[in-house]
Amino acid sequence: MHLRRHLPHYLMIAPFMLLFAIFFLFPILSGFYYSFNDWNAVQPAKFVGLANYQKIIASRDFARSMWNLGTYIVITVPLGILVALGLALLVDNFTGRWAHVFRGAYFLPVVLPSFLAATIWRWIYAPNFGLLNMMLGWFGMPSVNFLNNTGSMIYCLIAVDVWASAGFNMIILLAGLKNIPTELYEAARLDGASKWQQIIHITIPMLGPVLFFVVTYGLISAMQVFDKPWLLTGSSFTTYGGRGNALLFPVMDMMGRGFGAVKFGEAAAYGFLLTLAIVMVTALMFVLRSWSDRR
Amino acid sequence: MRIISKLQGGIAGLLASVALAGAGAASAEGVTLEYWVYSDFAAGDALALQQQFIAEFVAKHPGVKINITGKGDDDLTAGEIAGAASNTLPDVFMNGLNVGAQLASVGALSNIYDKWMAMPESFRAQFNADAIKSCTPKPDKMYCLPYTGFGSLLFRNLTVLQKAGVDTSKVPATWTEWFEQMKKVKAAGLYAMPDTTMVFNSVAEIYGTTGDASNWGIDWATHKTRIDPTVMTKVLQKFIDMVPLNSGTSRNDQATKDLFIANQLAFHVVGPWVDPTYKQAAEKNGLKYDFQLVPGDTPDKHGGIKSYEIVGVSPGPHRDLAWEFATYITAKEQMGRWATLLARYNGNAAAMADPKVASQLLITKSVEAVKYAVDVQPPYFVGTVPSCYLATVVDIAAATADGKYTAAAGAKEMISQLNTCLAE
Amino acid sequence: MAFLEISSVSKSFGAVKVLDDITLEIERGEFVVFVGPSGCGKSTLLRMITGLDSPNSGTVSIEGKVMNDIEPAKRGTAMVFQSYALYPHMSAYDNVSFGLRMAHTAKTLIRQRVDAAAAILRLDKLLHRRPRELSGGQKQRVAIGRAIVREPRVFLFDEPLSNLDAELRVQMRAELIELHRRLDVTMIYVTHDQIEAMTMADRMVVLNAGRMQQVGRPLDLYDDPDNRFVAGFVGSPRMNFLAGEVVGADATSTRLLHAGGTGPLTLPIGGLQGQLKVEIGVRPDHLRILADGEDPPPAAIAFTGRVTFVEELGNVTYVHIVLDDGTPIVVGAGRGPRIGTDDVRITAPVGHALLFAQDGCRLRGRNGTGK
Amino acid sequence: MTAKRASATSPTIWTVLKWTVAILAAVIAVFPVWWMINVVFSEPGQPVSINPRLWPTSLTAGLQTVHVIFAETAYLHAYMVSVCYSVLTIAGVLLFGSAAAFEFALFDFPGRRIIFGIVMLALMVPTAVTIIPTYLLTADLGWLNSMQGLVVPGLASAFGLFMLVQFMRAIPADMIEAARLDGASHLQIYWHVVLPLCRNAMVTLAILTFMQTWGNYMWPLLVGTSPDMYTVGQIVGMFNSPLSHQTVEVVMTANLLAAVPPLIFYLLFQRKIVEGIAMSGTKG
Repeated sequence: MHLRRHLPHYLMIAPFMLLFAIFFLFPILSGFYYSFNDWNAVQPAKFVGLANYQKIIASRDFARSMWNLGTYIVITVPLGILVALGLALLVDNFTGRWAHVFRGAYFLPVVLPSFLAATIWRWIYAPNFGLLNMMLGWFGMPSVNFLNNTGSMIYCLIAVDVWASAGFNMIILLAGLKNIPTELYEAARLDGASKWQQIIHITIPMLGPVLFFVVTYGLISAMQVFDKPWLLTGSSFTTYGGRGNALLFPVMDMMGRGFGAVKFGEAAAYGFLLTLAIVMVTALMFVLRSWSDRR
Repeated sequence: MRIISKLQGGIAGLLASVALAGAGAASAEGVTLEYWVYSDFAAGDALALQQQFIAEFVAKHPGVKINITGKGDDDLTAGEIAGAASNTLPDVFMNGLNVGAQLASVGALSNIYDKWMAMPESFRAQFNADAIKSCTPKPDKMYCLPYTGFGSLLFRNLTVLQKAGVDTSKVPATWTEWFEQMKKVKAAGLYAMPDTTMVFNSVAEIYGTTGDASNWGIDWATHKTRIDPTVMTKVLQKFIDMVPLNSGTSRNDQATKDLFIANQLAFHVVGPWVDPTYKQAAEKNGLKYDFQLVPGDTPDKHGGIKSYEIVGVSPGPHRDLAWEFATYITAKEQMGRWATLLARYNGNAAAMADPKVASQLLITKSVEAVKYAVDVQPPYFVGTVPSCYLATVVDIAAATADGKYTAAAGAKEMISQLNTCLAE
Repeated sequence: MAFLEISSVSKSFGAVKVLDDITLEIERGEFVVFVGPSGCGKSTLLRMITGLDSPNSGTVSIEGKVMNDIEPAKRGTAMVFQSYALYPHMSAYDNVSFGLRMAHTAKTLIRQRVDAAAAILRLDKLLHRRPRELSGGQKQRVAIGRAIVREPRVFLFDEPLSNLDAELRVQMRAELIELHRRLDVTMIYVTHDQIEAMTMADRMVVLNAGRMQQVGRPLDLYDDPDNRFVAGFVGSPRMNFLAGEVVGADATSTRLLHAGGTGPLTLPIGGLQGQLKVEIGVRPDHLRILADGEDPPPAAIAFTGRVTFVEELGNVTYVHIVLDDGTPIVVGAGRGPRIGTDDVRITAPVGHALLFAQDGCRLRGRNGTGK
Repeated sequence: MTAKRASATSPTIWTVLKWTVAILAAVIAVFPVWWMINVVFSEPGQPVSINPRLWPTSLTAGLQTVHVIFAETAYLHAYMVSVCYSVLTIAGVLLFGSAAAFEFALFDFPGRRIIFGIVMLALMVPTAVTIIPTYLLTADLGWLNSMQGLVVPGLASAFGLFMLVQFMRAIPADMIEAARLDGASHLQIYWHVVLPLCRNAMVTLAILTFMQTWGNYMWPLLVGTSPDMYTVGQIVGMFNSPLSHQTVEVVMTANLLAAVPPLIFYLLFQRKIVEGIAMSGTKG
C-alpha cells in the first residue's frame, strides 16, 4: 500500500536517476576507487593506498596551482561581481530602448563559446602590435608581453574572465534590483540618503539572496577554471600552465597528469582533492549565510 | 585561398570517401582498418595522396577497407590513449616521437621488432638509421616506423635584412655573424627574432647551436638530465643577448608568421611547415624570403632540432595486415611521392636521395639540417618526460633572459631543478 | 443516514493534532460553514472530505459510501481554493473545462456545460481571457465555474472570498447564496470570518484547536453558545466577559460578585455550587449606559467603568470602557448624547447574562434555563 | 543649501557620467566580437601588425573565405552533427530533468531528500574527474562514434534538475491540488499543468544546455573519433591547433562560423534568454 502510493513518484524520477546513476554516480565512484590505484586506464589498476594523494600534495605543481587558484578566486569573484553589479546599476538607470541596448551589449560575451573568447583575447594581448599594446603606444608606453609576463598573466586571465562572465551575473543582479520595492528608495530619499548611501544601505542588503547565489555559483565555477587559461597559454597535454606556471590551475594539472603523463589514478585523486575543496567552500558559504541570517 | 582548399578540402573529401568505402564494404567480406593521421595529412592534396595509397593497398588486398581519420596534435594523443583504455584503438596511427613513451606504456603501440626483422634487408635499409634508432629503445623492442620529420631551418626575410643593411648573399656561418646581423636589424627598428625562450622547442633549437646530442636529453638510468652546465651557460647568455632584439612572440605564434610576412621580422627558426604560408605570401604580397641551416658556434656546426612523426601499429586482431599497410605507406615509393607532392622531409632516406625528391630545395636543406640537429626530447620510448621537465627548461631560460639569474647561475639552477623534477 | 457523514475523524501531522475526533452529519442541500480561527483545522477537515488529505482514523462517507480510499476526483466533490488556483497558462474556458477534458468528455458536452456555467456566473464574455486579464471577482467566478461544470454532489469552498475587497466580498456572498439556491446542492464553506459564516450558513460548525466546539444554526449559536469560545467567536463586537465568583446558590438562582459590580447579583440559574469562579458574558448590544442620576433597573447587572474611547459609526456607537481590574468592556449604544463623563455606570438585564465555568463550559444550571 | 546645489548641478554631471561609462562598457563588451568580424572581412594576407582591424575592409574576401570553408570542408556536416547533438541533449535534459524535478519539488516520498542531496553533491564534482570512467563505460556499451554515445551520458544534468526544482518549488500547491480534484492523473498534472507553468525555466535551461553542448569539446573529441561524428568544436579545433598552417583570417572565419549559431540564437531570443536567466538567478 505504502509503496503503491509512492510508485508514480519513483517512476517519474526513474529515467533521470537511472541515467544519473549510470553516467555520473558510477563514474564518480569508480573514479574514487581509481584514485587509490596506480592506473593508466589500460593495465589493471594496482592498489597504492593514499600514495596518489600524497604524491600530489607533495608536488610543486599542486602547490603552484592551488596558489594560483587562490589568487585567482580572491580577485576574480569579487571583481566580477562588482563589475556585474556596476553594470546592473548602470542599466537600471536607463529606461526603454537604451536599457535594452546596453543590457544586450553587456550580455553578448556570455553567448560566445569560451574557446573563442580566449582566441580573440590572445590577439588583443599580443606584444607590440596587439590592440592593448597599440593603445599603450598611443600614450608612449613601452610594449608589455601580457601573456608571457609571470606578473601580469593572471590579471590577463581575470580580465577575460570578468569580460566573459559579467553579463551573466549582471542579468541576475538586475532582476534582483527590479524586485526591490521603490518605496524603500523613496523612504530613503525622504530620510535624506544620498544615491551612494541608498546603494550601500538598501540595494546591497536587499540583494542579499541574489548575491549569495551569484557568489556561490561564481566560486564553484571559478574553482573549476580550465579552458580559458588553457587556451590563453596555448597549452597542450605535455606542456601547460604558461610561463613559470603562472596560469597553472588544478583542472589543467589534472588533465595533464591524465592525458599527458597517462596517470589516471593520480588525476582522479587530484579531482577528489578539488572536489573536497569545492564542497568545503560551498559548505562554508552556506554556513556564512545561515550565520548572517541569524544576526 | 589555395591553402584552405588544400588543407580543409580534405575533410569533405574524407567524408565522401568514407561514404564510398562504406558502400563498397557491403559486398566485401573482411577487414576494416582504422587509420589515424594528423589533420593536415587528411586534408587537401595530402589526403588525395593518402587515398591513393589506400586504394593501391586495397587493390592488392581485396576485401580490405581502410578508413582514414584526421586529428589535431593533442586530439590524436588523447584519442589514442582513450582508445587504448577502451580497446578501440585504430589499427594504424600516427603521432609524434615525443609521446611515444606514453603510447607504449599504455600498450597502444605493439612491439614490431620481429616483424621489422622479418622484412627484407632492402626495405630496412631505406630508412634513416637515426630515426630507426629512435624507434628502437632496446635491442629487441621496436615501436614505430618513422614517417615525416623535420629539422629546423632558419627562415630569413630578405626585405628586412636589406632594410637593415645586411648583405643577404652572405648567409651567417656562425652564431657570432648571425648575432651581428640581428643587431643590425634591431638598429633599423625591426625585430630580429621571435622570443626563443617561450617554448621548449625554440630553447632546444638555440641549445643546438652550442650543444649536441651527447649533452642533451635525459639519462633515464639515473633519472638525471644530460644537459651540460657549461653549454647551458653559453646558451643562456645568448638568450640574455637576444632580449632587446626579439618580437615577444613565440616561434609557434600565428603572430610571428604575421610579423614575418609584414616585413617586420628578420629571422624565424622553425620547421618547414611554415613554408606553404610564406610561399603564399611571396606569391600574393611579394614577400622575399629564403631558408638556411641554423648557424652554430663554429662554421662546421649547426643548431636546431629534429624530430619525426611516427607510424605505429596497435596490438589488435588485424595487427599483421596493419603492419603490412604501415610498411606500404612508409616504403620508398610512397614516401618519395609524398615528399615530391608536399616538399616535406621524411624518414625514408632512400626516398630523400631520389633525384626527383632531392631537387626540391626545402627537402635538401631539411636533409642537411637533420644531420646536425639535436633530437627534441631524447631518448624516446624509455620514459615519459614529465611536464615539469619541459616547463623548467622554458621557465629558467625565460627567467634568465628576464635578468633573474646570471647565465651561469641559471644553468646551475636549471639542472638542479630538472634533476629534482626527474626524481619526483 | 445523512448525506455526508464524518465519523470520528482524527488527523495529526507529526506530534501536532490537527483534528481530534470529529463527528458530523450534513444533509443534502445544506449550506454548512466551518468557522474558526486560523489553524483550527477547518481547512484540513475540508481536505479530508475532498480527499486531498486522508484521516489517521475515522471515516468520511457520502451517501452511505465510505470515501477514504476513493480518489479525490471520483468523490463527486468540487473545491474552490482561496487562491483560486487558476492555471495561468490557460484561458478561462480552458480552466473551467480542464476537469472535463481530463475525463475525455465529448467536446460538445464540454461546450454545453461550460456555457451553462458561464451563463449562471455571467462569464460569457470573459471565457477567452487568461487569468491575469481578469479582476479578482472574475477570477473568483471562473474558479466557481470550474467547480460547477463538474456537477458535483458537494461543493467545497476554502475561504474563497478572503482575497477580495470588502465591497466585493459582500456582493459575492450574496451571489454564492443565490448560487446555492439555484443549484440546490450541498455546499461546505470554510472561513475564519464569523460574519461571513453567520450570513451564509444554514448551519455553522465552530472549530477550535482541532475540536468541534458547537454545531447549529447561526442565531442559535449566537444566542445560546455552548462554551466561552463560541460565545466569544460568534458575534461582533465580541461578547464582554466579566470575572466573577459565586457566593451563594440554590436550586433556582445563583448569587455572585463580579468585577466592577457594586453588590451581589442574582441570576436565575439554579443548581450551582458556591465558591465557584466563573465568567459572566454579556453582548455589547445588551449593555446600556445609565444616564446621570438614573438608577439601574431591578434585577439587572450593574457596574462602573472608565470610558477610554468612543467609536461613532453613525447607526451605532461603541463605547470602550475599562473596569478597575482592567477588564475591557464594549457597550453598543444607539446614536445618543455624547458621553461627557469619564466614569459611567453600565447595566444589562440579567436575562442576557451567560455564565461560563473556568474551563470555558457554559453553565446552564440544573434547571437548564440558560436564558 | 548643499542639497539645493546638488540638485541643481548633479543631473547633468550624473547624466554625462552615466552615458560615458555605459558606452565605454558597451564598447569593451562588444569590441572583441567586432574585431573578430573585422578580421574575417578584411583583405587577405594583410598582417594584423599593419591592419589592426578596427573596421572591415573587404566584404567579398570574407564571404569568399566563408564560401570556401563551406564548400571544401565538412563544416556543414559538422553543423548538422552539432545541431543534432544539441537538440537531442536539450530534449533529453528537459524531459528527464523536468520529470524528476516535478517529483522532487512538489511531492514528498520516502528517500526524496537523500536522493536529491546526492544529485546536488554530484554538482560539485568537476567533469574532469568522471570523464575517463564515463568514456570507458560508453565504450563498453559500444556507443563510440554514435549519436547516443555523444548524447545519452550527458542527459542526467544535475544542474538542470537543480534549476527546475528551484523554479517548480514556486508553483503553489493549490494549483496541483486543483488539478488533482479536476481528475488529472499524476502524468496529466505534470504535462498539462506543471510543464506549461515552467515554460520560462525550460527555455532558459534549453538555452544554457545549448550553449554548453555547442561549446563542449572534450567529450565529443573522445566519443566521436570518426570524421562523420565530428562536431563544430572539433573542426574548429583543427583550424586552431598550435601548428596549424592557417593564416589569421581563415582561422577566425572558422571561429566566427562556430559562433554564428549562438549569436543568431541570442539575437532572436534575447528577451527570453535574459528573462529566463534573471528568473533562475533570483529563484535560486
